[in-house]
Amino acid sequence: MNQPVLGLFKYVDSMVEAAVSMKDTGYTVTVFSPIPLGVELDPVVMRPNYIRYFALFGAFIGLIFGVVLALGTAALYVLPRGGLPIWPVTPTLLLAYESIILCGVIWTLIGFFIIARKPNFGKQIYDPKLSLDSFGLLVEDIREDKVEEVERLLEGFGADEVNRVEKS
Amino acid sequence: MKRRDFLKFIGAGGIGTGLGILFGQAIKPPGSKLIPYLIPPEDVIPGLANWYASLCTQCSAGCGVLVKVMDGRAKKVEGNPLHPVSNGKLCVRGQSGVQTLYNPDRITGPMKRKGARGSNSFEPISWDEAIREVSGKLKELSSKGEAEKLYLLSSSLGGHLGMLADDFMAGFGSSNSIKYDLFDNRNLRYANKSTMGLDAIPHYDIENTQYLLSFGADFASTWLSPVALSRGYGEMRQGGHSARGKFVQVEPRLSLTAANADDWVPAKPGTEAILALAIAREIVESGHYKGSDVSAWKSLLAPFGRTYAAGVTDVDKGKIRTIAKEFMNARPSLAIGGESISGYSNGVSGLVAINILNHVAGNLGIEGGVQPNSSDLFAGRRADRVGPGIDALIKAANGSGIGLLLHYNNNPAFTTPGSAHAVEAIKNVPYIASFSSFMDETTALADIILPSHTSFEDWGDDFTDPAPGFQVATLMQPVVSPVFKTRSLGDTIIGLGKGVGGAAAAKMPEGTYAEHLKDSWSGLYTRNKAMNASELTFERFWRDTLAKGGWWKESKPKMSKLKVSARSAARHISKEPAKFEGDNSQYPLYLIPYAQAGHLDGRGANVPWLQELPDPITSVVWGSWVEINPKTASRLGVKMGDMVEIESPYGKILSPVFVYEGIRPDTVAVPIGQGHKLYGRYAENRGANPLEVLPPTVDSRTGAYALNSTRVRIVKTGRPGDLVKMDVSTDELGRNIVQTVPPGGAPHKDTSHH
Amino acid sequence: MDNISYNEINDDVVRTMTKTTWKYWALLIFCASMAGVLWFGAWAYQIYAGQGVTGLNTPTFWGIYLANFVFWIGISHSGTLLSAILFITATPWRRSIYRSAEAITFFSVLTAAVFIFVHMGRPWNFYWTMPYFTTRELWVNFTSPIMFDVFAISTYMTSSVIFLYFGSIPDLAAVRDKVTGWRKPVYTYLSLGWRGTDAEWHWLSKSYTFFAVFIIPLAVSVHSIVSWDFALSTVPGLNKTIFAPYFVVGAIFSGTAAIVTLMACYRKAMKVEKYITLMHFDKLCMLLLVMSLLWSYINVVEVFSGWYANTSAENETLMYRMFMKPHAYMYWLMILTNSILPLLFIFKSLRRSIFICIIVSIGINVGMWIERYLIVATSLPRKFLPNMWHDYIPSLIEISMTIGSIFFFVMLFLIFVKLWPSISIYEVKEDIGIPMRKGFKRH
Amino acid sequence: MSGILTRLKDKLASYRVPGYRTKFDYKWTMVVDLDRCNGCEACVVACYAENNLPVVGKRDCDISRRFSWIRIERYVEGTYPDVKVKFIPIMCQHCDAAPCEIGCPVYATYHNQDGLNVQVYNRCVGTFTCATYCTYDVRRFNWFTYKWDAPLEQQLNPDVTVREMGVMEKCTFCIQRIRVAKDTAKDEGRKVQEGDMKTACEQSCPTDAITFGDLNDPHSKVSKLAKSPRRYRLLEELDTDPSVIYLKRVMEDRKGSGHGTSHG
Repeated sequence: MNQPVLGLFKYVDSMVEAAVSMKDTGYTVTVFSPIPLGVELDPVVMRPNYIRYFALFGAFIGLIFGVVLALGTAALYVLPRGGLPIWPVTPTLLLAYESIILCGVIWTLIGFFIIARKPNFGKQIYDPKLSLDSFGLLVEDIREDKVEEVERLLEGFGADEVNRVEKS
Repeated sequence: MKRRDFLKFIGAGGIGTGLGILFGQAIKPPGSKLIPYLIPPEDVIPGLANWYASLCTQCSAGCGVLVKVMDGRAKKVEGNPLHPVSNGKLCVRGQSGVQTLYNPDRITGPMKRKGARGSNSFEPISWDEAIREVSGKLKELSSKGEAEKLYLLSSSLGGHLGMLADDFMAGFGSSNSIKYDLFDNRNLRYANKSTMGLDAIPHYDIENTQYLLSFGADFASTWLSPVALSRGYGEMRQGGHSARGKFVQVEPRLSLTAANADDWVPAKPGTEAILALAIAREIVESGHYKGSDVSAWKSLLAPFGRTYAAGVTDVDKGKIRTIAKEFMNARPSLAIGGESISGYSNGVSGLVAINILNHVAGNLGIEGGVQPNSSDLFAGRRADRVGPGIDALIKAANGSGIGLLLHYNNNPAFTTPGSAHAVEAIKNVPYIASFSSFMDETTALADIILPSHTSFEDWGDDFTDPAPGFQVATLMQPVVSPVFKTRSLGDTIIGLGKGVGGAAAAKMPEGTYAEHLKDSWSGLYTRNKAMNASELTFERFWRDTLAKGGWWKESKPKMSKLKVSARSAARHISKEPAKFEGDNSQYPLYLIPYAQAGHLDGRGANVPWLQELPDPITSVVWGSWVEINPKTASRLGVKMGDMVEIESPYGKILSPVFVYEGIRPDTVAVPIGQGHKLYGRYAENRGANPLEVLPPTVDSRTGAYALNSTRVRIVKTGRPGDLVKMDVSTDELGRNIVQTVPPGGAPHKDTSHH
Repeated sequence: MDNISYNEINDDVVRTMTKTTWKYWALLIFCASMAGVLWFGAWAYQIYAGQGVTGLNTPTFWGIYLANFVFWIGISHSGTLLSAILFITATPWRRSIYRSAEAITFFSVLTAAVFIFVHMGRPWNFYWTMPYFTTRELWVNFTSPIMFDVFAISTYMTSSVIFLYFGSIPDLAAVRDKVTGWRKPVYTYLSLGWRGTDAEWHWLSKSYTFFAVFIIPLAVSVHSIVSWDFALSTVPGLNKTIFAPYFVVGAIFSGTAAIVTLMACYRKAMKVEKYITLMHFDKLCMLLLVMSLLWSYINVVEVFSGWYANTSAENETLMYRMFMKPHAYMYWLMILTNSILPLLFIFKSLRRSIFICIIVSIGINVGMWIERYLIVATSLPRKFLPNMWHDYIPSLIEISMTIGSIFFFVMLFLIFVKLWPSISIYEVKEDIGIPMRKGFKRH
Repeated sequence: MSGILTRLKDKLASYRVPGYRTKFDYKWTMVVDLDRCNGCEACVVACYAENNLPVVGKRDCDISRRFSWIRIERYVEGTYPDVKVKFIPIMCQHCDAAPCEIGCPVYATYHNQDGLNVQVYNRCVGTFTCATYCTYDVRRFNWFTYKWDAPLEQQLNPDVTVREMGVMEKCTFCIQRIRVAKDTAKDEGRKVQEGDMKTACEQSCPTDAITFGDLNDPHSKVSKLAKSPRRYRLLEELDTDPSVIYLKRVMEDRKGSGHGTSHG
């Protein structure tokens, strides 16, 4: 059951029209593209931006890390130098600044991996043309009797190729 | 861990250990054996330093030192704080004594010449062989009836070693003991003796003087007793006297000492004596001199008028007057004359003139003036430091008057003018035995070398000359066991004396030199009331003296009166400036060779510390230079670092130029000490020896070579020289690095407002 | 770029990676061996014999190595920083050059980082500068500008690598789909299973924006911090408050120039003229012109502030730098290449002349190297105590390592081109536009 | 609880206030009287002997790699015949606000409890930062592994380490001698007193130009000398707060110039 169908399109507007239609019909659609599609996909899907929370969290962790590292190590080993206070302000801020960025970057990356579920080397629905010049529309949750209808519909929307693909 | 594993482990470990021991045996150098510190040598605690009091022999000043010894090795030399000469201080050369001791270029044992003479090719022999061979040669000489043809050439041998050498020579039947050092103050001794009747060099009390007028005495680095005099200088400046002493230096070149003077008077070279006499005349004419023989002085000094002197000396008339006024008004004041003035062809005149100056100003025999040193510790039995000069030896050698030459610790091949041809003369000697510790130019001429200890391995003593106003006897004791197969010179002499037999053997003491030294001190103790009053028994006295580093009276004796008579002075002064070889038109520049702080007469050149010590004035390291006034340099078209030829009628040397504001435009100065052809890896083929271009001018009265006695010309070579100086810029650029206050000015005020 | 098809782009980029001529190999081997001998051979000798084989001396403890370090850090500034700024501002001409530019960043930071170890007296103890738990019970001194450096540069290197890799993921997937043989598994793993779904693109672009946002202040801070290595000292000539902006501007200046040089060579060698067009050079040269004017302004400010202070130390350093041989030659050459020659870019025709671009950009890099060299080599020899002044003459070892580092950098870039999609495939596609039925739609 | 808080507060205050250095056990200070100093360089050789300074040879001297921790600088002013040469011994100034200490990333140089600027050779990684920041150019670097020709190595002072290639070094105020004095004093249950120890340069100085002691002790010689109206410190305008105090040289101004005298 649930035979997914992947339609490959040459033109984005055809694909979007198809996707909107399929979505409206109640199918689950996934869009594949060789380039990022921004506003064009708005009719199909709108996603919130969760990455920002990771970035903020990372920056916060970095701030704490930097301050604690600078002040903590100085407090552990009280070695006066250059007539400076043991807890100097500027270097601490500087260190915090750098570690905010470092941790921010790392947590953003971690966030991406978590949200986008990468890396993923398992078997997935894919077609090598999707990295070339084809825009793919994967239609899932089709009742078995509707598969052919979906295929037809996709071809009607202008898909160059419509394949039944194995489920991942 | 299981028990079986443990046993295996032990087994493996055991085998490993066994193999390790076997391997260790196999790679061990032959003869090496570990001696545990279970029963350590007496008074050696590993890791703790022992300090031994001894004597510094790097120059003839006779500073008492303390040597830091750890685990049997000498680590550092410091001044002996109890010693009245060093006062706990020490100069650059003295502190380098450890590097003399551990110098990698020392002669490691007795050697016999293998190749041609002077080719520096020797083969090692045993001490017995060496003593036997030299004794044999001596006996041969003696049996030929030519005992008088034995010559001993050495540096001034202080204390009982000198007396032992004298005994040996006398016993053998020769009186030809030549003491020679380039800077042995012959002229000063002569001048003082002939005008003031002083046997020993007096104490120049810089410490307490109010006005020091120095004629080329570079006491900050080399003159007489630099450590004691420098200490005096420091006290004079800031020692808490009512006023800070003033210091004027007369010298053609701004030496280290002149750099510290309040005023530098660059009189024309060779005319300083006239300047001194002109000042003396001013003083006498002003009525300051109250002696009964004032008329004699007046007439003697009459020719040295201010105008005449100003014309000759290139010193402003007003300046002569000012100096005279200050010199007589500052009480006490002191005039001293150093190497620069005594090095002229009429060196004695200059020094006599200074004695006159001290006399007419009333500085003789007072605190802060010239204080006589007595030499009565031995009641006439004292190794004389001045005798015939090296020129006598050269003459004898050239006339085949020397059958056998014993040589120790000086280097006439380096320290005599090239034109004196000392090397060629010494080569005429049929047999030369040298006791030197280092292979230098003279030692290389020897047929056999019986190397002596350096001072930290040897026994000895010295009776300081010049002393600090009272008698000082310093003991030298071995602080480390000999580094190489060398021997104490005293023991070598005793061995030779016994080997020769006859009268010489009879004069030699029983036992070793160390025992002889103790016996001699026992004699001193018995004779000398001051000594035996202080301690009950000699053993205690000896022990304490060894611990203290020597013996000296604790307080200054009453000063005896000194005077210079106009009659004795008259013989030595003249209106003529000193003579310089070379025609003025061909050789337009006066040459002033001077003793360099680290190397003195060249003996310090094999010490790496001293080679790398920047010259105090020029900051040059590892080489020599010629100081030229910028005006002269630009006229000659040379700049800092250029290689030039310094050419006199007697030869030429190559040296890089050091452009220096502190030298007269008609004068160039070259430091002595570099230019060794042979003196170890650090000294060889480095820089130039200015003595090579000097004329063989000897003062017949004293036997001293006149160092400042030739003119030279500077010839551009167009090549860059190998000048390495540490200062890149000596321009302060107004950065207030060395801040100053004017004397007498309100020092706490900001001085920029005046 | 209108007549390029999507397929063609993939083919072209994969071609740059897979089709290698023997000339390329020869160049790579030459660069590798030169880097090996001139840099690492010399370095090995230096480690064995000691820092004494350099021309460093007592007042001049920092020499050509520090100049190289600053220079390479500077070069790095145009990759990531420029890429990030242009990304944030959505500048379209960024797309075909930014990948190489970011690679330049990574490689030059790497080269710079090695120079830190090269200049150390005991490089085998380099890890002592890292804060980690240790039995020696000594941490690191966070007041030290060197520690700022350690943190800034390691952050910078990490971030740059992430930025570079992250932006390449879709392209790695594209490459994965094209290649065969050993490359297949490599790019499969490198692309992390990228499929190009709408969700992936969404998170990618959101994350990428954050990276860009983080990178911009980071890059600015990195070169400021590098400047503080000097500026926090009291040494006349180094203690300039203007150093931070001066270094940042100089960094962007030299980095852009390096991009121009490298792009000019790259497009020719890889035959990708259709992606890297004269338009790109036009824009980059305009940037160079702006940076040149900015640099000249700050340079004048630096000289004037020193001159206006009128202290002996400042005057002496300026004199030494500007009017005394041999530094005067270098100084005025620097003014020529950095302030005067870039003025040629006022003319559009010259901006579009590859020849002029190469000449001027190489000139700028030489000039910027001289700038860094002069900062170190004319300030330290003229410190406060004139007695201790001493000129600095680099030794052959130092010069060899400097030249070797260029070969090392080129070698890394040559390897990069073969292993990595050096032109962003998906973004060039974006550049062409989104295929609609009515034709391409551009943003 | 309040006790802990008070202690924490105290500790925080002590960390924050730069004036902590007044609380050092000792305040080792050197006073150099420039009017006494005659530039003879005995101190330089003393330092070589005490501190195992290597001799680098002519070539390395030429590129200014001489090792002496203490050096005499000389400044010549005027032209013939009105020439003045001024000397100043310069060693590590042991600044209380030392630029070098700020620069070291690994704490190889820091301020110890005696107020000394110390160098930990084992910790040094050789970044040169300290030497670059040093305003007095007193830091020396081990460019090579230096060798002593046998048997010169027998002279090496076992109290002082022979430094390895690649580390920075400088004048320590003869910390090994301070150590001995402190140990002795500790054994006797007292503080180090005046006269317990001398630095090598001070010990050797024939003119007594160098005096070393504890500035915290109001009766020490340095305390008295430090109050001299001639007192100044080298490059004081750089605010490094050196522990070496110089006493101005007493010298006539050169004729017709106010240049070269003190302006501040």
